[in-house]
Amino acid sequence: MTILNDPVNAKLGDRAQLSYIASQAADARLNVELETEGMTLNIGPQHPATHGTLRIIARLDGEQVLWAEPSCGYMHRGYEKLTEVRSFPQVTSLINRIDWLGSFANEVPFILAAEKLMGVEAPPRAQWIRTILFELSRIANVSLFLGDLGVQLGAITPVFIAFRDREYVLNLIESATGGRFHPNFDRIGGLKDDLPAGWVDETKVVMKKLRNFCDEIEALLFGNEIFQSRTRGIGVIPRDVAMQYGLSGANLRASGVDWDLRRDQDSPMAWNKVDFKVWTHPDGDSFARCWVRLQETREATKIVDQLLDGIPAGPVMAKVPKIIKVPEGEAWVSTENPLGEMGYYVVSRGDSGPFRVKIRSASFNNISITPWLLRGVYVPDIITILASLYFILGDIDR
Amino acid sequence: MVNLLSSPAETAPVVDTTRDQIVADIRATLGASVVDSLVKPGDDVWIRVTTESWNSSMQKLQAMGFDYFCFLSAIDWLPSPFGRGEDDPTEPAPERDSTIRPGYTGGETRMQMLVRLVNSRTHVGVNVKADVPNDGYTIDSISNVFAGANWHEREAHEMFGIGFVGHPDLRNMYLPADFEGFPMRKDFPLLARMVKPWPGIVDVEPLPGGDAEPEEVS
Amino acid sequence: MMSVLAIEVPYWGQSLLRVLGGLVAVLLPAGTIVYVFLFKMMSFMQSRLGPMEAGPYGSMQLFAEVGKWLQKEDIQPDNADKRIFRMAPIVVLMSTFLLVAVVPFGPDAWFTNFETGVFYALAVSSISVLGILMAGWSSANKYSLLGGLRAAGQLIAYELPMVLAVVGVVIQAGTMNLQQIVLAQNAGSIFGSDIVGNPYVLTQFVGFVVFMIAVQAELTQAPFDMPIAESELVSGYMTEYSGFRFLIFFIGEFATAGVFAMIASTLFLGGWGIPFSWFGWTDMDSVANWMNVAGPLIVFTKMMVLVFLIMWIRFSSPRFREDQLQRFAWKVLIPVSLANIMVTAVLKVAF
Amino acid sequence: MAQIPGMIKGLAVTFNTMMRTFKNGSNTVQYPHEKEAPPIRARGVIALHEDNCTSCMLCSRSCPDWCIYIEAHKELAPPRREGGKPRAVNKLDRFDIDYALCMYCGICVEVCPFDALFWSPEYEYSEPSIADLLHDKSKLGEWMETVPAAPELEAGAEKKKK
Repeated sequence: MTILNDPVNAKLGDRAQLSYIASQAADARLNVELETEGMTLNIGPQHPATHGTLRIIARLDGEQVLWAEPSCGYMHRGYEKLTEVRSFPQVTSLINRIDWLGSFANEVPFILAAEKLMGVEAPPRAQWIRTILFELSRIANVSLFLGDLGVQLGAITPVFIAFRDREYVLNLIESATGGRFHPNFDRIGGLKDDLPAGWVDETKVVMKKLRNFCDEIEALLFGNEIFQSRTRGIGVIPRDVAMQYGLSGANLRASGVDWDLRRDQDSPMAWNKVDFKVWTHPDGDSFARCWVRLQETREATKIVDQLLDGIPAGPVMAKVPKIIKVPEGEAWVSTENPLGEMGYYVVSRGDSGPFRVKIRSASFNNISITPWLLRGVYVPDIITILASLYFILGDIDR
Repeated sequence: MVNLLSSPAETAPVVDTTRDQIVADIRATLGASVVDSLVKPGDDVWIRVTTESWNSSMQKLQAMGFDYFCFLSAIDWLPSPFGRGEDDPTEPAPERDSTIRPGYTGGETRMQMLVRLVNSRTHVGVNVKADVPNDGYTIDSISNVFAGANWHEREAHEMFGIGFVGHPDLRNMYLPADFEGFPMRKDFPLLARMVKPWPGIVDVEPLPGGDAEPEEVS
Repeated sequence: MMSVLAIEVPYWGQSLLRVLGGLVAVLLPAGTIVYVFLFKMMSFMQSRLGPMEAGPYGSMQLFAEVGKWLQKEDIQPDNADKRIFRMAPIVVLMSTFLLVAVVPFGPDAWFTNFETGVFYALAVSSISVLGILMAGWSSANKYSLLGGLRAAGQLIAYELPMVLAVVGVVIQAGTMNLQQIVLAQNAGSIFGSDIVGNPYVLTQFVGFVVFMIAVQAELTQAPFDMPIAESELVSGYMTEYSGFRFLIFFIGEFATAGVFAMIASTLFLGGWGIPFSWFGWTDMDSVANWMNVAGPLIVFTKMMVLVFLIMWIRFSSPRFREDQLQRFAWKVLIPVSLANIMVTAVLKVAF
Repeated sequence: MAQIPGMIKGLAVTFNTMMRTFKNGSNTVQYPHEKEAPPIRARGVIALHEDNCTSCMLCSRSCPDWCIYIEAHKELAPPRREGGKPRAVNKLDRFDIDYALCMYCGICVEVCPFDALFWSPEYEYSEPSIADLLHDKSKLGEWMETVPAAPELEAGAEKKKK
């Protein structure tokens, strides 16, 4: 069998995976002589489970996957190349299309990197509003994940509930920034504008609704026995494998790694001003990943609530020259985005535009584990695992 | 937060003992493999290792505790011969400086590898660079050290044309299999900026009979 | 000769009436179910209104949809086994029509009155599996094939608990004639009280639950919709169907839901009857003639209640995995229904 | 402690939602019949106040997508005061925005030094053909009517200087 080649030299994580495969294979392979030639199944590029155009080439034996490999690139837009012909202010309008569900969060690390190179620091009020909008985009992003999770597993109602309540968050983002999906609100040295009047009170109301949404999803989906049986023990990622593949965000924390860049990294953002819990789960399976995300959404609403109470007064824009030229240098900034660690390695040559931008997107690393993870699972588990890894196609292909 | 980066004079007094210690440790472990290193206090660490020791340095760094693989990429230090694609197609192409100037921690070659590893306990990362020889652009693969580097190396291979010795499966990741050229190299033109002239070239048409001849504007 | 509402009807008239009645009994519930549950209830459960444009409150939406499907191009894949491909939807719909033939709607309003009606119903319900398997195989599509195979495995696995659940009813009623089962429920009594008759949902509750779960699986409604499974197999065996052929599958799905709910209401909720004690009826002959008109409405009401249950579960639960479903059928449902049969048999002998 | 099975809880959620929709109406809007008002800042479409435009080309040059096309010529305008020399003013010939290319980033509105470009929340301007999305200055001028006044700012905000 291809999946069982070289079990002697397998690493620790591989052994865990092999034992998991063996336990699953035991049911399916009572009679070895009944084994037939496999079938290659192309899942995607147009497939409901790939939210976008990801293609997964799977070699099947019955319903069991012998090997599977994602094939990306159907949506590669070449952002790293495009940034090289754009000026720094123009880049933000581009990069908030990377992870289009949490777009504001995409702008922040790039702007922080540019600010770091320029030696500019945004005023505190701007940092607080940035953090609030960052967490709002996290809520908007992950709440859609929670709904979409239901669709992937066959429940149709959660996605509508998710869309209903995500709408409130999008309305908030829109009334503050002007853009529902692509705010382009972050500027080097601060924010484009201040919040409109009444926004803070409105946000507090919405945060209550979102907590209620989390409760509903928990009752509708996470408590459901079928959901649990579909996700528990499926797609187990041990800690050391997660580290090797550079998984980040909830995927890493679900493997028992207590690591959150919001807490564990010096950042000018306002996260160190609030009190929040970093949720982890020891299991590393699909359920753990989904559960961690659910808890993080709740936690994010609490972070927003705390931040709303303490927005300092003052300007939202530091003094920056009208024509922005970034001094020569290199900087790396990453933040804990909804999908995981998103970072930009910015190389500047003293021009108005960057010389090279390496976009380290979370989904690329998160999805790169799939060939390892999908061996030996069943076809429905492919969907479960992909859904629980949670990728946004724009974030893989960039 | 202290403003760290605006000028060398300001950064000088700031000392970052943690990162200095890290560099000292790395230099002790990797020995002669480290070509150069740079610490920006409170910010980040850069080290450059020799091309030959690329793979072994990664193994040693992983054993040192830098076990989280963040990303792998490459940098093409050649300045773009096309600028930002804002030239007037009717004018002769402007002369551009094409000297290769490396970034932090220096370098002798056009292409450089860039890997970021993070210590999962202290959450401090290092940026590791290595030169990619100009003849053939090949370097050792590190996918046997960090399994996650597999896809990143495939991406770097198709985008920069860097060969990775020992990579199990160096197929194209994004581009069609028969794509020619390496899009992320600076001398690969960005077609979107070539197919039509920049609208910003156009200027206000001067008065007839002014100093300048009214010129035809496309 | 048969008399309907005391009117003598010649044989050809009876046949015509039966054909028309069969069409109505299949299509009317299907349309109602689609509108009330699929369009409206699902939307309301998801905080939206559903179709609102076609007709008042979108009530004509189904006709609009049918019109749309009829206009669509009829696509048959090149590699498809065309004859089987064309036959499959009809086979599926056929099983629905065959099934409705045994459902009694009133003391005299029935299509056929088989002595072994239960047996017949369970037998013809499996014909739809054939249709689905044919559709899955002939489409020349890997997703369809997987869907068809899943459907076959699933429907066979759930046939058994369904049969076993019904056995309890048959033992209690002492007959396999559906008309007699209705009579036994409405004329019966529980512990001497005949206020509500003896609907078997009370005495055969375990059987009822098992039967409804099996029905859910037979209908391939969530949580047992693996053969269709939009997010995995796109649409399973229906992937390659379009236009009119898809419409037949679509109608078949909901018509079968209706018919199964009718059978379930006949077996467990007293069918067309109301407790006979309310009107002092004692047996079939004493039932008033107006029950031939009221009966269909009563069956319809009970059917709607059961379909509501089916759809409610469908809209709120994720789907099983195929192996979990098989495990559930063989390790839970079948032992439970066997135990139910034993207990029923013991009690039947004891009382 | 006997727990309620998770499935029953899930059924309760959908049932409660259904009853809430019955009672309070849906969360959706029946679009062509009723319309939601977009927020004041919503970036719907870019409107042009032609009189303010000096054809300085800043917007065109800072557009990341190269979707603004400006053509202008200089013209002699009558002098501002009696007896003065005639002034040379820039007269706008063409101001087109290709909304098929525009990605609604708002950089042009921001860089405009003379307040000639504004965001309008208007969103109903879809066209059956992609070429029809290239709107000229008269069309952009029509949208000026829909431009709302800037919203009040939240407490603690610094007043804008201009």
